[in-house]
Amino acid sequence: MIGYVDRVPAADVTSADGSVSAGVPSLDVRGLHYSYPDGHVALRGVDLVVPRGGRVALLGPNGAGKTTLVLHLNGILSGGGGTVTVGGLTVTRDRATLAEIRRRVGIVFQDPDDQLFLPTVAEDVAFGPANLGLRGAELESRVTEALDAVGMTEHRDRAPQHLSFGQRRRVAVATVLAMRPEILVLDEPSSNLDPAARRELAAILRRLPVTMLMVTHDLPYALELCDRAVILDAGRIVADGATAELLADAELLARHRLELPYGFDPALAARQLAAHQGGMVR
Amino acid sequence: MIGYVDRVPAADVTSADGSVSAGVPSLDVRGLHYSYPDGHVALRGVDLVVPRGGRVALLGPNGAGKTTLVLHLNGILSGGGGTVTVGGLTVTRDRATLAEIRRRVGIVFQDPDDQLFLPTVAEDVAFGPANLGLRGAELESRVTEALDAVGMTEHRDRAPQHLSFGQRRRVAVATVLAMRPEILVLDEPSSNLDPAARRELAAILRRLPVTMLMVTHDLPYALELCDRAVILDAGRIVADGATAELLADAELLARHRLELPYGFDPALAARQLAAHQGGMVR
Amino acid sequence: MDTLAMHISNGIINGPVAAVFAAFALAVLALCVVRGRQDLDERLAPMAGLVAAFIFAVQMLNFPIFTGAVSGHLLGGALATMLVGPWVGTLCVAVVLIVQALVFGDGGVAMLGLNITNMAVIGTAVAYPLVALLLRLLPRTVSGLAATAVVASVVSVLAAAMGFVVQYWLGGTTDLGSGLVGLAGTMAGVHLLIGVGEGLITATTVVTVAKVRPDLVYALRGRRIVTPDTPQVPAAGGAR
Amino acid sequence: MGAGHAHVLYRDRSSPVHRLPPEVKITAMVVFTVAVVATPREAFWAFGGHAILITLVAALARIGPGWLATRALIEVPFVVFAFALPFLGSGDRVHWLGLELSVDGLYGGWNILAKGTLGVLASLVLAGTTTPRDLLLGLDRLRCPQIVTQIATFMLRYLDVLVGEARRMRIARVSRGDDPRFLWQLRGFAAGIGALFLRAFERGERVYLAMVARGYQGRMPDVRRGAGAAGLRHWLAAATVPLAATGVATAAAVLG
Ligand SMILES: Nc1ncnc2c1ncn2[C@@H]1O[C@H](COP(=O)(O)OP(=O)(O)OP(=O)(O)O)[C@@H](O)[C@H]1O
Ligand SMILES: Nc1ncnc2c1ncn2[C@@H]1O[C@H](COP(=O)(O)OP(=O)(O)OP(=O)(O)O)[C@@H](O)[C@H]1O
Ligand SMILES: [Mg+2]
Ligand SMILES: [Mg+2]
Repeated sequence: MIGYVDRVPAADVTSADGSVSAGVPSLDVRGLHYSYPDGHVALRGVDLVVPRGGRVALLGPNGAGKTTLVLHLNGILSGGGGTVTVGGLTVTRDRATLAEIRRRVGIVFQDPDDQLFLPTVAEDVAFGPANLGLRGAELESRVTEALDAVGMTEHRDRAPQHLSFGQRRRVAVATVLAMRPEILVLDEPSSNLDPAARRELAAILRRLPVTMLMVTHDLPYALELCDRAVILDAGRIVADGATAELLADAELLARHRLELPYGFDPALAARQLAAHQGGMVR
Repeated sequence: MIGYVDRVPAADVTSADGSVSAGVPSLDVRGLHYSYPDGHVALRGVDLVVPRGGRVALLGPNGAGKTTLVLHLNGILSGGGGTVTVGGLTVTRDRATLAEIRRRVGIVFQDPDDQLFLPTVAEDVAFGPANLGLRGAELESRVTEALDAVGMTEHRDRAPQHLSFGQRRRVAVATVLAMRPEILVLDEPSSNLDPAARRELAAILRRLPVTMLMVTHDLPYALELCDRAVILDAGRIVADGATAELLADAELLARHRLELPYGFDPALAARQLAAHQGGMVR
Repeated sequence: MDTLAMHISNGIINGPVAAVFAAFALAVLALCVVRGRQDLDERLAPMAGLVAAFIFAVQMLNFPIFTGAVSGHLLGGALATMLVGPWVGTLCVAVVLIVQALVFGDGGVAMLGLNITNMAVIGTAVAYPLVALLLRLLPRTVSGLAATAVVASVVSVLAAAMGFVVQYWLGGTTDLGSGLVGLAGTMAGVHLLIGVGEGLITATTVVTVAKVRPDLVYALRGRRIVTPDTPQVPAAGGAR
Repeated sequence: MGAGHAHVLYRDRSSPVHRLPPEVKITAMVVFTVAVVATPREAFWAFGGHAILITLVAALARIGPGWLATRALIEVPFVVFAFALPFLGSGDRVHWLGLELSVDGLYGGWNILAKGTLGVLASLVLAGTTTPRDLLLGLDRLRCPQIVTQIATFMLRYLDVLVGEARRMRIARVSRGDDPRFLWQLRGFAAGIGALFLRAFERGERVYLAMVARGYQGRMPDVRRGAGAAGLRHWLAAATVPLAATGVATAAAVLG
């Protein structure tokens, strides 16, 4: 399990820089537009506010613009109009601001090959915390913890590009967990994971005291982990509400190419979820 | 829908080359071993026979060796010991045999970025059939059909690397459908697809008169599409049987890091499946 | 100044000499095509393409040597030889030159024979025997491999530069008289530096590949290289 | 490494020059360049003739002079050499503005400047009107050995892979708090290059194997099957320019 317990609560960390008051949302996206260089319009005015500690599922069909939105949250993409504010800091081209924003926002990319680039798994997981200034035993324990959390400890000295796809996905998750970001953004974290790993990841994520935005096509997974969901389609937010309510609206879902999977029983899910939450120390 | 209807049944096509009798299995894997160049052992003696027209789900945890096995089925990997026979033809280093085997076996790779390489979607889909000798209107109709099947017709002139991940996955599936292989091997075809696309793909696959081997971590999807399933773990086949039976054995599943997803009701699934099959023209 | 020798443009060397070298280059390439076909299996085909792309890309990106007063670019002969062998290696460098001449006008089309002779033929022909010899003499370790790469690069770059001097002596359109000696001296000096830069790139690239995928290094076919069990890199990748 | 620079030179227009089959254009370009190189350097007027030919073709291809001029900057190192020659050359000297210049060197400098520029312009017109893939198709139709076109095909494709992998590595680093001013600060320039090479190779290998899985056997399928291959009409149309240039060169040689 990832050791967030020994950590100062997120709110305090941010207020330490003086510029942020308690009520400031973690993520504040306003009127975001973006077109790719080839002219393809991906975002057409996205507004999204996620309060501190909020857990939001970002749903939507293929090509809706979910990944494009995610890449704006730490300034990898920008310049198309609109603003992104992270805990009071607005994403700009300024290096210092960007560095601070990237320290706060941890993104697990949809494609693990976008995440991993160092010769060994352990080095790759250490890269982020080392950039935050950690060294020695502290760094080592972060790496070990994160690899433990995703069950990849035994592969720590292997080359990431020589792992199976699902193993790479797990390491990709570990690289971000090791940074203990305040805001965790996950782009389809469960795809290509085996069922047990999927459940283990859910357990880890549920326990982390962070603001979370999770892109997924796995609606039950969204229901399990996020109390709120938004639907993005054709570059616009078209629905925003409690996950259970959105998922109960079959017509809304169908309009946006979403549907509950075959064999899924919402009543059973609700019972299982209640059992989970009952048994959980929050 | 992909136009397999106008096609000679697979069995006849193969018997045309004279060497194959009706009872020969589509896929016959015996004692397959493989270690990667870095010394990592991935397969430790795999035996698997799939009869003509069989539909088998290949299940197993991350790193079990599923992708490695798939890459042996058309001779992309080889040389580690054991044999692979495809419709009576044994995979060797001989170019002509390999070419024939690759004509028969179509593989959808786990990572769409490995599959797509041409400047436009349409060219990429046309690549396989063009290698089979198709030209002109016939080639064109294959491409159109395959793109229709995955709902990517409107993107036919775009560059694959400028598509979203899920869109690339769909094009990757189309590139293989367009070749109309006798044996279709899919490595996690449903990952990163939106729920509607996932269902549409299932409908297409169910209708194709081919031998099919599908790697997946989505157990309900396996149940929906394959009557038989095998579990691969640590490079060995550890279970082989009717999908419904394997999935009912919670203890077996748990031993190999498999489990039914949250909210999944097998009884409901069975009812839905029966409804499907009742309404289906085979 | 440095690139001038390496991509000879139209008009520097006279027509007849260019024609003779064109014929020579064509003959060598034909031999390489015949011999290369045997080498070009499923492993080598993508490697050859990547080596060509890599040389092409790195040539676009001139690297500074020392203070940046001099800048040069990779010629690629030694790299290509070590990774894909002499025959395919020559073809790779030649393909880069042909595409540059046709598509970018970099190096005159009429001078292609001269350019191919210097960079593709001399570059690899000098490097290969040297590589074979050094790999036999030096210890079979990563440092042995790296040293081989550096030496082969420096020597092959110098040889290619001298190829230009000889060509200029044979058919330079302007008679430099005794200035030719000066030209030779300048060329040697500049290319010694370029060779060192090229050697570093070649060594790191070949060593990186040899550590992770020794099966891909042509020069190591049939040899084993002793690698430490874990790659020696700082534990914290981010430490700067 | 500019992203996708393998394609930056192509000017997507519709013109008679664009529509010419690539094998015809390549041949015309090579013959033209050889004619230019064969022209005696003392015949100044002849280079004017060649320049007019190139200008006409560029105009027909709707390629602007500004674009040609910018792209021709690749020639700069040779220009430096050309301007050095009057000082380096031996033999007779002339005095000009207090400088002592070699006559042979002056001619030599002019020679390189004129022939080099014309050669670059001819290449640029070819590259501006023909996509890299068509160029390869043209080479293939000109009976270039398959192994050469195969390496060239992969080279162009892998340039994209290299650029793509470099981009992925950059995103991976910056989003985890690294602050690279330069792509290669990782562990020095060369180490980054080694890692990039290996990464691009392994991706390239998987791409190649996936191609093989779809029936690739060393040659891209010529989907157009002859359609678009050159006919006599094309050869005749394209021959006008190199023939005119050859005529100019011959006249220059004969007239001295
Ligand atoms: N690099 C790019 N260049 C041009 N267009 C792009 C690029 N990347 C994505 N697009 C286009 O922008 C739109 C949004 O893409 P995005 O990747 O954000 O979708 P997504 O919601 O993440 O989809 P998926 O569920 O398939 O991952 C799509 O129509 C896509 O085709
Ligand atoms: N290129 C490679 N080099 C070395 N080892 C590899 C390579 N690819 C895979 N392996 C190893 O071989 C084993 C089997 O990998 P494989 O990709 O076949 O797994 P998989 O069952 O497909 O897993 P997943 O569900 O995660 O895709 C794993 O332990 C993996 O680490
Ligand atoms: Mg996406
Ligand atoms: Mg796999």
